[in-house]
Amino acid sequence: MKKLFALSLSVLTLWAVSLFFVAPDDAQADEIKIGAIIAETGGAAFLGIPEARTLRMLTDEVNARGGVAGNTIKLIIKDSGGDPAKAVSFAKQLIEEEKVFAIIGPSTSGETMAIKDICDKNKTLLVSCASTKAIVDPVAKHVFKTPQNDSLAVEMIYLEMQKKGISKIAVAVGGTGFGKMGGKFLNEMAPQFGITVLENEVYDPKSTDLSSLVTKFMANKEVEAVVNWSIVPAQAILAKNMRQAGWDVPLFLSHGFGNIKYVELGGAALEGVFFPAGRLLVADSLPESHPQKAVLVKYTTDYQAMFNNEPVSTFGGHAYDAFKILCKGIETVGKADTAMVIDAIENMTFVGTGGIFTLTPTDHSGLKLEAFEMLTVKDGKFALAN
Amino acid sequence: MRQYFPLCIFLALVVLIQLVTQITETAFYLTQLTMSAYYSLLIIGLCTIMGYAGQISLGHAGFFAIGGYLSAGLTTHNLQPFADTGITSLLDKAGLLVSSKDLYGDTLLTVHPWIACIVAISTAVIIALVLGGPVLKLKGHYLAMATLGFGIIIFRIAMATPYFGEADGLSGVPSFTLLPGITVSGDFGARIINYYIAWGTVLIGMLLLINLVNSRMGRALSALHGSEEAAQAMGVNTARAKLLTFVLSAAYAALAGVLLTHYNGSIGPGEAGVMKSVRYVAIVAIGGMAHLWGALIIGTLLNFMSMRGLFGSYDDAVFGIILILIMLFAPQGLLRLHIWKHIQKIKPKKHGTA
Amino acid sequence: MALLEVHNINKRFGGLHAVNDVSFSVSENTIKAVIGPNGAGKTTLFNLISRNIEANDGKVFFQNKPIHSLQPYEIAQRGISRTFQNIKLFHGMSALENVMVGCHPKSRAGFLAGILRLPSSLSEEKMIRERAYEFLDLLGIADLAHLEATSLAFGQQRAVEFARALASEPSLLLLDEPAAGLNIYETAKVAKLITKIQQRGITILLVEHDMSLVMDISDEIVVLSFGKKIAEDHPAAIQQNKEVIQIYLGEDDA
Amino acid sequence: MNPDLFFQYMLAGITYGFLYAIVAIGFNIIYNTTGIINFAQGEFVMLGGMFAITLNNILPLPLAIAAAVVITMLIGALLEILFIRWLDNPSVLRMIIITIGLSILIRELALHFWGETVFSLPYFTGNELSTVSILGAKVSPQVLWVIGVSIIMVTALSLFFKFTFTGQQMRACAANRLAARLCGINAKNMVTFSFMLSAGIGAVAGSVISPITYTQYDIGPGLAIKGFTVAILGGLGNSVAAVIAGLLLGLIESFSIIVIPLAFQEAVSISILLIILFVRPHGLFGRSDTASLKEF
Repeated sequence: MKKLFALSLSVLTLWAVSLFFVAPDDAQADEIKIGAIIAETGGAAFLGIPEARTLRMLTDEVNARGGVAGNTIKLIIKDSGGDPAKAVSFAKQLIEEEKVFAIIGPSTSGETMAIKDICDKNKTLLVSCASTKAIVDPVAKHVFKTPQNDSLAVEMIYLEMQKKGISKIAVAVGGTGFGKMGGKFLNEMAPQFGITVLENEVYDPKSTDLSSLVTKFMANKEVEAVVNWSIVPAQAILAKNMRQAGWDVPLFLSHGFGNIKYVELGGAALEGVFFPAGRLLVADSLPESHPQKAVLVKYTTDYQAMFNNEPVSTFGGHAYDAFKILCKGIETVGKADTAMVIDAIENMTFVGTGGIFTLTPTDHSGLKLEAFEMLTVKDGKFALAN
Repeated sequence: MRQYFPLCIFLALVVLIQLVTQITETAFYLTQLTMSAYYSLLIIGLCTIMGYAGQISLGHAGFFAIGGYLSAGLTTHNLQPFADTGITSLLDKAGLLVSSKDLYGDTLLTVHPWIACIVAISTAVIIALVLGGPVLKLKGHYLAMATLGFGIIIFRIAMATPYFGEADGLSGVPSFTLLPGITVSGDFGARIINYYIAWGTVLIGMLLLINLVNSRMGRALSALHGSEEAAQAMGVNTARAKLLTFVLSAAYAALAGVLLTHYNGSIGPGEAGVMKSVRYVAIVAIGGMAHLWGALIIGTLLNFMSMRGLFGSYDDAVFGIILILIMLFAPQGLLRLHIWKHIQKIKPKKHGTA
Repeated sequence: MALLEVHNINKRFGGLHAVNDVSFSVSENTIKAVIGPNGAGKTTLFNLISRNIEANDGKVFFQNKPIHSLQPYEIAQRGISRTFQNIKLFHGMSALENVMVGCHPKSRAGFLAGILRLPSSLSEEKMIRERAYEFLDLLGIADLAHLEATSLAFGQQRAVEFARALASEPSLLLLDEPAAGLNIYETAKVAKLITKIQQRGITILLVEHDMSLVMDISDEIVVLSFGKKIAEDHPAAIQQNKEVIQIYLGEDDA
Repeated sequence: MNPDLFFQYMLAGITYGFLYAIVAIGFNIIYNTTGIINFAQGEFVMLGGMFAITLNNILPLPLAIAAAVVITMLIGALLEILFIRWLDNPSVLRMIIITIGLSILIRELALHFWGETVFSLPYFTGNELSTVSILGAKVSPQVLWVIGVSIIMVTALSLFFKFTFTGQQMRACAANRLAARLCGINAKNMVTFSFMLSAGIGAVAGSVISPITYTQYDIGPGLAIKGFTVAILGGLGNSVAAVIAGLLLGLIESFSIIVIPLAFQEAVSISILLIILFVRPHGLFGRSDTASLKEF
């Protein structure tokens, strides 16, 4: 027992000593460190992977051009796997050890909320790629987000329904933070638009079949349209199951449907669905005069050139906007001074992939209803609905 | 007193590491060391039920989550809107609620962390008692699956209940003042004290478990692990011994959940996930099953590396590989690899297999 | 007054009537043996008494109290200890620790006392250790105390199991084939040992194949065949019993 | 409830029921020859689907599926040879941990090989919109494929175990490993073979179901837990009972949505597992005394 313990102890000591040989290297004078906490693995990897790719691509691009305000950017990506405990650990690590200027991400709302206070208390900029409104409401001085507010997307959908004369709907949401917030807004805002939500159901983010849910909705003959609010791949399944059951009421999806791969999966079943989204997905069909056109086309082209024709998604777009807003802030100020950069960002108008951001001290999200277009799927491609 | 000697060395090491980080200005390591300490608390509890009593539990993350989620839920949900309703005002008068201001100036009325902590741990204990009866009658695969199923149910409840924040989990969990001046909190300023709170808790936990395994009941546990039939024939109430150990380990897990949640300020459904439970079992296996020190050391080591992100995107894969390699080549645990066999020959001691 | 009384006990495994309406009793401070050909239901009978398996019906009284609905550990606490046909030592524990477990029914320290290391539990622990050494000494294997029990030689394991069973200081000791797998010399030693145990005031019920051992030491013998009791008598009488001879030698030779 | 809806729920339940049953049969085949529950069983289904999808880029669909099944079978054999065959009388706990480790490893390899993307095979007949009407309920023709293939597979397996020499040898191993070995059956090869067989039927299921459920690197564990529930429900080792139990679970899940929110669906089936384990660990159709004779 004694010897065994001595051995264990020496292993432990060895390890304890080894800790101090891997202390992080100091930042160079003309280097700005930007941390990113991204779910490159785990259940939220479908968000994290395009985000991480975009960030790596942009960092290389910026550094090749000589950096931001004369500083090269050092990007440190930490894979949280979508786990809030890890996000907390990494946020502390990035803030204290790496002394990063800002943190981009995390990909999910839960993780962002877990580190919101940590970043704000320690005066480190956080630009989140998660969408929940609680991130910027109440406003924390150091916390911003790039995805559009869920309530705006709900508004878009309800306006479209009014146009079509739809008033009785069924709501299905994916069981993630995104789905939860969507469901909340859909139910809260419905009366303002004269719409009644007849059915509510939450499905598992890893669902593989929703035909029993469809059957349940179908049983209610009054339902005129279905809203499927989700961000996970499973959302294509609902469309498929509806059409297979021979039910052809209009189907509305959320702005979380921003990935052409989902269209490939759902195939013909997704033809004619409606969903609000930023213009990234329909960059080609925008008129030349549109202010976002140049940004969108460049991001799309660069991304596809870099990653083997992998289609862009709005998720990567959120990371693009986050990164660019930070860069623009630093460039405006000319140096990486947190207070001054925040000041710059709070007075910034920025043309990004998600829309035209007008950030103010009270609005740390900056997107309005105009950021959205109502899109549809036509011949397996995204297209403007109207 | 001989069995306390390692404990003293360990205490010295804990202090030493803190001092070294102080001198080398690398105090930030303490953050992850503190987190690892809480995971280790769960792991030594699991080691007792798994290694000594021989009952596998693939659901311990569930108990951790019960502790963490309940204390987070009770201390974050604002009761202010219900301040005038009967139960709430009654609780308030009894001094069980605390009023505070959040970062943005809103008034919050929440359950006192101590009360929340007691509720959380009692709930875990009660669930363990109720569940333990029928579950611990099972053996082998059946036991593994039943405990796994329990873990999944807790995960599902966390994912589907608005009170527990569904997929987002709960954030904004306040700090937990254990005693005046001793507060569990993730603030950078409170790091050293939190490091000692965490490791102090682990050391006390360890002390109690060392006592247990060296006692009459501990011997009964090893005996029922060896042969349940023979243990019963020797007058050991095996069902009771298993149940009590199971409950004890659940209490350890729940306590770890409570403290880590207050330390992190948040908890997500991932803490209840199957992968977490598997990871804890893996660590106990790597440590050598019936080997509290092995579990503690391996637990601290691997969790520390994982929490620092050393494994990058291969976090789960690393655990998978270690798990397989250990089970194939060193089922007795890493610290009992072949090179150390001769040491064991000189003075044989306990070792566990299932 | 009989120490142990078995009344009309039955056990069926599917279609097999393993123990069929068996009744007998064991008087205090005697050695009683249960014999019978393979598959006669001897070990099943043992397991029914120690409650390792559930009887279909029938009653068992120990010291005039019913014990047929108790848990196995309660049986042990009442003062019935046993050994197993295929030795069941606790692996991963030393010989000493195995015997210390045997002291379980005669000690009290509970879960909390153990965790908190209460003084009472410490003194009890010391007592347990001393007692365990005594029993190892009695069996002449004190020098093996710290070796892992399951790594010992077969005969030594048997001795450890004996010591473990004795450590609970039972009033009744059930020995399931104590001489199985032993050579003539070892068997003789076992016979001596059993007599020695009886002299300490412990009643013994044993199942055994080895006829010479049984005839030498038993006060009374029960004979089972196909689950039924066919005779119960003194060894000398059993040796003359026609039915018993028939069973052992086969129908044709009768 | 009107009959149309009833049949709609029923067909959804039956489709899933067969999928669960096939996973459960995979468990049973390996359990019978080895006494091991292979926690990586769900990964075979994932691998089957993934390989079929990848190969479908260069091969026509039937060939791609056939090749995927063969590859998955080889992987099954390889796993057994590398990680299980040479272990000398391993404990149950050790086997549980090894197969859990394998499941993690396969999943992580799949993640790094195929990425996190969701894939799907094309519909065997028609497309996403095609429906057939059965008893007033409308379903995708793929549902018929799943049901048909499952029935064929179950029938083929029972014929295999009954009439082929290898099948009989495997049954002999299941009844008594030691005795089978004494009769000259190479038990080790039978174990390898059972892994192949189990991987093979998993892969077939993974391919047929892919158009309906999609295939992603992490679908394995969810299926495994359902499959295990079904295997226990029917009585571990009993494949015919597994089919009945599978259909039962599928139907319970499908109809449960009427009363219980969908979000709790998995909690419902796990609760069934726990109740069965507590009340009838030998399963609905097993006999308690034969179950207690098996090694756990």
